[in-house]
Amino acid sequence: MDIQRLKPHFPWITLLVLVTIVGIADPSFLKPANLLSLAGDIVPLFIMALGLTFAIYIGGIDLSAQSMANMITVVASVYLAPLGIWVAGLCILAGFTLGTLSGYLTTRMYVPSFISTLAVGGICFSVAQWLSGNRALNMDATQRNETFGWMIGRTGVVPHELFIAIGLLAICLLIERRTVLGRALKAVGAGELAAAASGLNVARYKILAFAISGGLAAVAGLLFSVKLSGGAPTIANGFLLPAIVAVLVGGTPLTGGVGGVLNTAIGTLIVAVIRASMLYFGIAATQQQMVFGLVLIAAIALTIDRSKLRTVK
Amino acid sequence: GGAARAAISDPAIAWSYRDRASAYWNSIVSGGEAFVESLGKPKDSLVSLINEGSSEKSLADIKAFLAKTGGKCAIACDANDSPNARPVVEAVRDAGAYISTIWNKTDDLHPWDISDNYVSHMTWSDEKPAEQTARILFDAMGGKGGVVHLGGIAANNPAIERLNGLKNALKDFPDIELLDAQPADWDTTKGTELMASFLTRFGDKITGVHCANDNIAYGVIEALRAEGIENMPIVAYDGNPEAVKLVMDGKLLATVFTNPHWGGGITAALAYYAATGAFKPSEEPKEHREFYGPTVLVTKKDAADFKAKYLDAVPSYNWKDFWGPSNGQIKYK
Amino acid sequence: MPRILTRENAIRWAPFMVLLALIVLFTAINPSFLSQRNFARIAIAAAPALMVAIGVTFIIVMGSIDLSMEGVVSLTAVLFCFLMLALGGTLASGGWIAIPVILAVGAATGLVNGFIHVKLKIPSFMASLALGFVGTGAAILLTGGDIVKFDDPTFRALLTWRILGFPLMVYVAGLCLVLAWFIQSQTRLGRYFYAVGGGEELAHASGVRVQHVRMAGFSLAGFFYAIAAILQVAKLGQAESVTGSNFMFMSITSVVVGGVALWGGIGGVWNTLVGVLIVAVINNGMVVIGLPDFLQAAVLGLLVIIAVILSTDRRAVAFVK
Amino acid sequence: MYELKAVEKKFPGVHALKSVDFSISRGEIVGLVGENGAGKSTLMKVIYGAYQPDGGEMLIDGKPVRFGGPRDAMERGIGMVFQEQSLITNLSVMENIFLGYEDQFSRFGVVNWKAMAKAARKQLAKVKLDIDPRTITSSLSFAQRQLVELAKVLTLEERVQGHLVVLLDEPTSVLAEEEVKLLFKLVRELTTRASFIFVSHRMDEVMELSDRIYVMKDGQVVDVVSRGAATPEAIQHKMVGRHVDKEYYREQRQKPYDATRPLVELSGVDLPGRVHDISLTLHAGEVLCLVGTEGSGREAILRTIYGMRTPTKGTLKIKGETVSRLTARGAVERGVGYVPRERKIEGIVAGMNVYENMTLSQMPHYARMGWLDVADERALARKWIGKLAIKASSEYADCGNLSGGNQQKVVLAKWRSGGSDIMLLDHPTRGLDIGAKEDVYDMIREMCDDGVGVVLVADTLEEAIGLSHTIVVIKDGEIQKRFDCVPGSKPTLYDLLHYMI
Ligand SMILES: Nc1ncnc2c1ncn2[C@@H]1O[C@H](COP(=O)(O)OP(=O)(O)OP(=O)(O)O)[C@@H](O)[C@H]1O
Ligand SMILES: Nc1ncnc2c1ncn2[C@@H]1O[C@H](COP(=O)(O)OP(=O)(O)OP(=O)(O)O)[C@@H](O)[C@H]1O
Ligand SMILES: [Mg+2]
Ligand SMILES: [Mg+2]
Repeated sequence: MDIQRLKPHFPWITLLVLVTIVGIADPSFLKPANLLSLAGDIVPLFIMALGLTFAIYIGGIDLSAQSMANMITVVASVYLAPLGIWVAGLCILAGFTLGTLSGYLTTRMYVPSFISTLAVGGICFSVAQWLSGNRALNMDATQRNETFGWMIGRTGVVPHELFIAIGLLAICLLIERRTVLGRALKAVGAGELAAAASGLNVARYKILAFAISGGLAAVAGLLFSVKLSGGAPTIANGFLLPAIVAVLVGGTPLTGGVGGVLNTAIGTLIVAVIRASMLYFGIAATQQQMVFGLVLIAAIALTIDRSKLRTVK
Repeated sequence: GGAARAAISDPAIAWSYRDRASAYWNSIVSGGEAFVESLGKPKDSLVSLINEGSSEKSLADIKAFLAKTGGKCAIACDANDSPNARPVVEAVRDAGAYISTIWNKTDDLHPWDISDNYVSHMTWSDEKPAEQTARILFDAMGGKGGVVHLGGIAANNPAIERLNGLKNALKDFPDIELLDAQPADWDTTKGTELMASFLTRFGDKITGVHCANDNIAYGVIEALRAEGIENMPIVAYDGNPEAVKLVMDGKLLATVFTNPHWGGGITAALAYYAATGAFKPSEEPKEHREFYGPTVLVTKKDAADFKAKYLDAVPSYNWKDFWGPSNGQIKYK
Repeated sequence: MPRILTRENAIRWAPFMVLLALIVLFTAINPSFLSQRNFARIAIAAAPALMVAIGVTFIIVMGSIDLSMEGVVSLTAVLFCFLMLALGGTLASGGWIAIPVILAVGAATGLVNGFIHVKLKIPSFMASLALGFVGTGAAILLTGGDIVKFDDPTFRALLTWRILGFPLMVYVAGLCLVLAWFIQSQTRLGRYFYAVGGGEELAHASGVRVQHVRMAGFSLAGFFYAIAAILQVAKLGQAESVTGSNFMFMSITSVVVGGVALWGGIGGVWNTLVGVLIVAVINNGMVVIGLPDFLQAAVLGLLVIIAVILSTDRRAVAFVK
Repeated sequence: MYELKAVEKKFPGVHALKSVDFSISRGEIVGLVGENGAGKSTLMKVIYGAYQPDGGEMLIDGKPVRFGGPRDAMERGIGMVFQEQSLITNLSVMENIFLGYEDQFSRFGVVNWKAMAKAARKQLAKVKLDIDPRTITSSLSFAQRQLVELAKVLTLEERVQGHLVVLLDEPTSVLAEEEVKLLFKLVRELTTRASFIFVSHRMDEVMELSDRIYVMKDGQVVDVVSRGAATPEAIQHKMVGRHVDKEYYREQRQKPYDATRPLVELSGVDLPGRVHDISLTLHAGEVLCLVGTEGSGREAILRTIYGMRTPTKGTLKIKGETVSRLTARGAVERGVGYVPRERKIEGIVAGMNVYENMTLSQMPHYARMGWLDVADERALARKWIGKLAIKASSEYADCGNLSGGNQQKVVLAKWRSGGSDIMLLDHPTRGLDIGAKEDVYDMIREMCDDGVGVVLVADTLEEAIGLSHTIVVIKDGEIQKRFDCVPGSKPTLYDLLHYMI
């Protein structure tokens, strides 16, 4: 067997191995209902990671995603009553617009995305604090159920979030593999100067990548606030690092141009399984963080395809 | 409803909380451990579900625990952010398990509206004790001067209540001015830096400091020490061992103990005994399902006694006396 | 005579000008900002942050990134306190031995980080992030989550003893800055950081042992994180598993604001100093001028962006990511 | 003295070196020629220790050696000047020269910059370059950098006892005539200390300099000829495996252009920097060649037509239409194609495969409402791989792994297949072997026949003269002279040089 040919498959092999290990420790983990529910619970994080994939795919990063989701939970809670279903549009528009702002700062003003998105995240946080009056808000339960109840129900053992996730993944996958936009993003990630010299409007595609990232972070925030039936300026805290980790563990390196959204789906599942494994192996509270770090190192050592990385930075 | 009494034999017990990196949560967990030991189980049979400040992880971990135990479990939980409480208790109900919560839930969520599976909610009314510490502070300031407040994470409920307590006390002290209130995120380093900036802005106008918790107070004390300011009146909140020591040394005027050890134990006990069927929540009065936890004001004069009673040797509690030390039914505004 | 008002000079000095402009701005709104005592306060806030930022500067100059600082600072701070207490609890009683030991521990942690990155070929972003988790995790394991108080007055003289109005720790930080500058500009290792950042493959082809340089860089960064940990303990009189938190984004922001390029090879510790001061001045100034707290995140963001825009030579960079 | 026996090197999917025997003796200058992708660079890198061979052995003075990396090779006196620029541009010249070997100037890791500067001056004197060794490398011209690279390799003289082997991989491709002469003189002088292996695609240079010439084809050494033992034509025949057309530049196929159809008109254009008052017109079917020294502003003019630089003054008309804010996208839409000089950076996207690269500039043609038709793209790629004899395993091959020449063919195919009728070619034949060059020249003529206008910055003056209808000589950013180049009465090298310098 040629190890070279296996390399692109390492991420899902790693996932399978992890699932098997946990399954041996506790076979009840492998029950389909359990696995589906595990997958369903990670969907908001996955959607954020999906968006981040676009930013990372072009070689940037989006650190505003978490603050964006925070802000959106507040926006959704405040405007659900007056706007009804249209609040979804408002949320996505807000995410898209602020993502565009990050993109604009990065491409036109030459502020590295690490900084520009962090700063835009600061703006989101301020807006969230101001709009919420600095307190947790809740949605009217009946109105939430009428408007967005379909997002969080369950059909048989399949959580509806999974349909949303699969739908978004399919759309993103098609964009990545089959559209001019996807090809352009790949070119920008792998060789920005050559893409520019081929007459691509690189700035526009880059801005679009950040906008998509912002838009999907908003969807993540919206889904999350529907799930919790409320919002607060800090409620989505704890999303950012796991989402970045999910993208990277999936095999999309920060240098861009390699990997993609399918990798992120696998990466998110790997993160979910590692997290659940703490419970299944009964790791003591004081050791969990350390074990998480160590397992992460092992997982990424297994998943990344080094042949695609010219230098490891 | 009127279904047969629950009877999960030997349910698994979990505590879901924020992090291991704080004295407060350690104390909560120690209470939980004391409780499981009272059942004759080893300490580590209490499962820790640590959410690291992430509501998303909180919910996911609880669901994973429900799945792992097949719903045969009792959970004690702080949902991290109040909106997160509803999906958590609903998930627990759907799995047929039992849960008691503390601190964070929205005002429209009540155990009796969910089912017996949502056993109880305990919180601490911080407004009154924070007002008391403020009064102690103002008295020490001689009833005049300027005070600054260093708060918790702005949107957190306790942070809001503790600031409100200060504001209530201010009404009776017309000569005291609240110079500014800013969040220090429960954090020592933020506390020092914020205090230093306050010193520049207000200088000698600051004659008293009101802190939202002990950790912030540690930072404030260090910021003042750097300036050679020794006798600033400061009050704090939480009653952590280090803070009690500072009270005894006179560096802190007062702190408020919420007995997290008891809270940690009793919350787990409530969920556990409801799960085993030892009592039926819906048969209990409302003040047994939503109630305030105990608060103990610690000042210099009672600090030594307090330390002897609560810290040097942790008192052993009767974990079936669910409501003994509690403080009445939760009132909403 | 060489011209002073060139474009290059304007850009080189832009971060410094931004710093001055901020000082002028805050002073105009609240004159008490411009006082020796406030500068001392800013300096105290900036001293540990500067050490972290210097550490990560070496890494960024190499074109890599290090996110392990929070974990490493927490771990070394906790170990430092434990060691001090075990050695008698005072500097005089032999506790001083803890200082070199902890610096060595910091360097060793960094070396492990570098080793994982280089030998397992894991991008530094991931390797260091994961190692940061391990560091914080180890600190939690050691302390059980409790605070470790360490209050030896001799040691705390770093905070309480003032010379010319500034506490001793500010001078210590200054000395470490000079050390960092010396390493950066006068030693072979320092120049190798620039060589690797300017063209890793070319450096390799010239016979530079790039892997060793990388590992040495991470080790040096760990060493500076340990200094930061010691200063942080001096500042707070305690250590816990969250002692290092907030350093990650703050230090990297400072480094970039100061004019160090994230893609490597450009800038150095003087830029970092200016960047750290800019961030410290903004944080202090926003409170001093009484900005409402809900606006602070946005204003910090906007000022940082403006600082970066002003200090970027848009003609010299083809693109940024 | 230095010998390779039956050396093998395989890359995934490519057998790059097949049982290569090679030897060089003291003071010898060995030429190495072959088509693009014949294995020259790979062979050099094996000698230099950058690649480890998969088989065979390496002998120095009859003793087998193994190099773990370039450093081992350097310690045995082997140094290399790379095909691509290999100085680190953010370091000073002296740091570059002594990179990796600072020990001699340092104590306890601390560098004595004065001593290093002094030593660096000595090295620079060897290559007759008079610059401050503290200069940051990025501010040097390409030719200066090449000399610094040579100076860097020559530090081996002091460092290593005994004889040196210096590898020169296409050192002349960025040098002007004068500089090439200087380089050759240096090389000959140095044969007392060193042997040289010299790679170039300019046959005349190889013939002039080398004592022996190794001819490679498809990873094998197909012949070794001694000085004067073969004609260039014969060698080229062996390299390419067929006869090379005598009419190299295809002058017989040069037809008059259509003066009634101006495609590009620049009038009075100023650019930021030195370029000033440029006026010229490109017609359909015309090859317009910009001639000048390095840094005279030729590239800037190409980039202006391509929308990557904006004039501060003057007007630019494309196909009769005045365009004020031209972008690269806009230029492509108006039918402009651009083959940049730095093909590895701007020409191809490494990490993308052949078809993705070929359609990059013309995705809208292969897409409906934003959806790509991949089957179409692949068909196009297969067609052009065949047409230009691109050496790639399939249309799925990663362009980053093609040899430089084949990468260039992909870039040309990208524009040609997109139907561009204004082609801007910056050094299109740099680094290409003769066969490939012929292909390019054929292509240029075909394009002209189809009414395409070509602006060319040529690799050599001969090429410029041979190919062009019109030559515009530029010096210091200003147009000096315009020549008409009707076949039979073309200007001479001397005519051009007169206005260039
Ligand atoms: N790592 C690799 N992966 C795949 N193919 C490779 C690799 N390295 C070299 N090759 C192939 O090996 C062959 C020899 O390449 P090499 O660069 O040595 O040719 P060359 O003679 O230097 O060509 P040129 O004249 O263009 O410089 C080429 O076909 C090239 O594509
Ligand atoms: N480490 C590597 N991994 C993959 N491919 C490589 C590697 N090193 C070299 N190659 C490939 O080997 C071949 C030879 O590389 P080289 O740099 O010598 O190009 P070249 O053929 O000499 O270029 P030119 O046509 O410009 O002369 C190229 O195809 C290059 O992409
Ligand atoms: Mg080559
Ligand atoms: Mg070549």
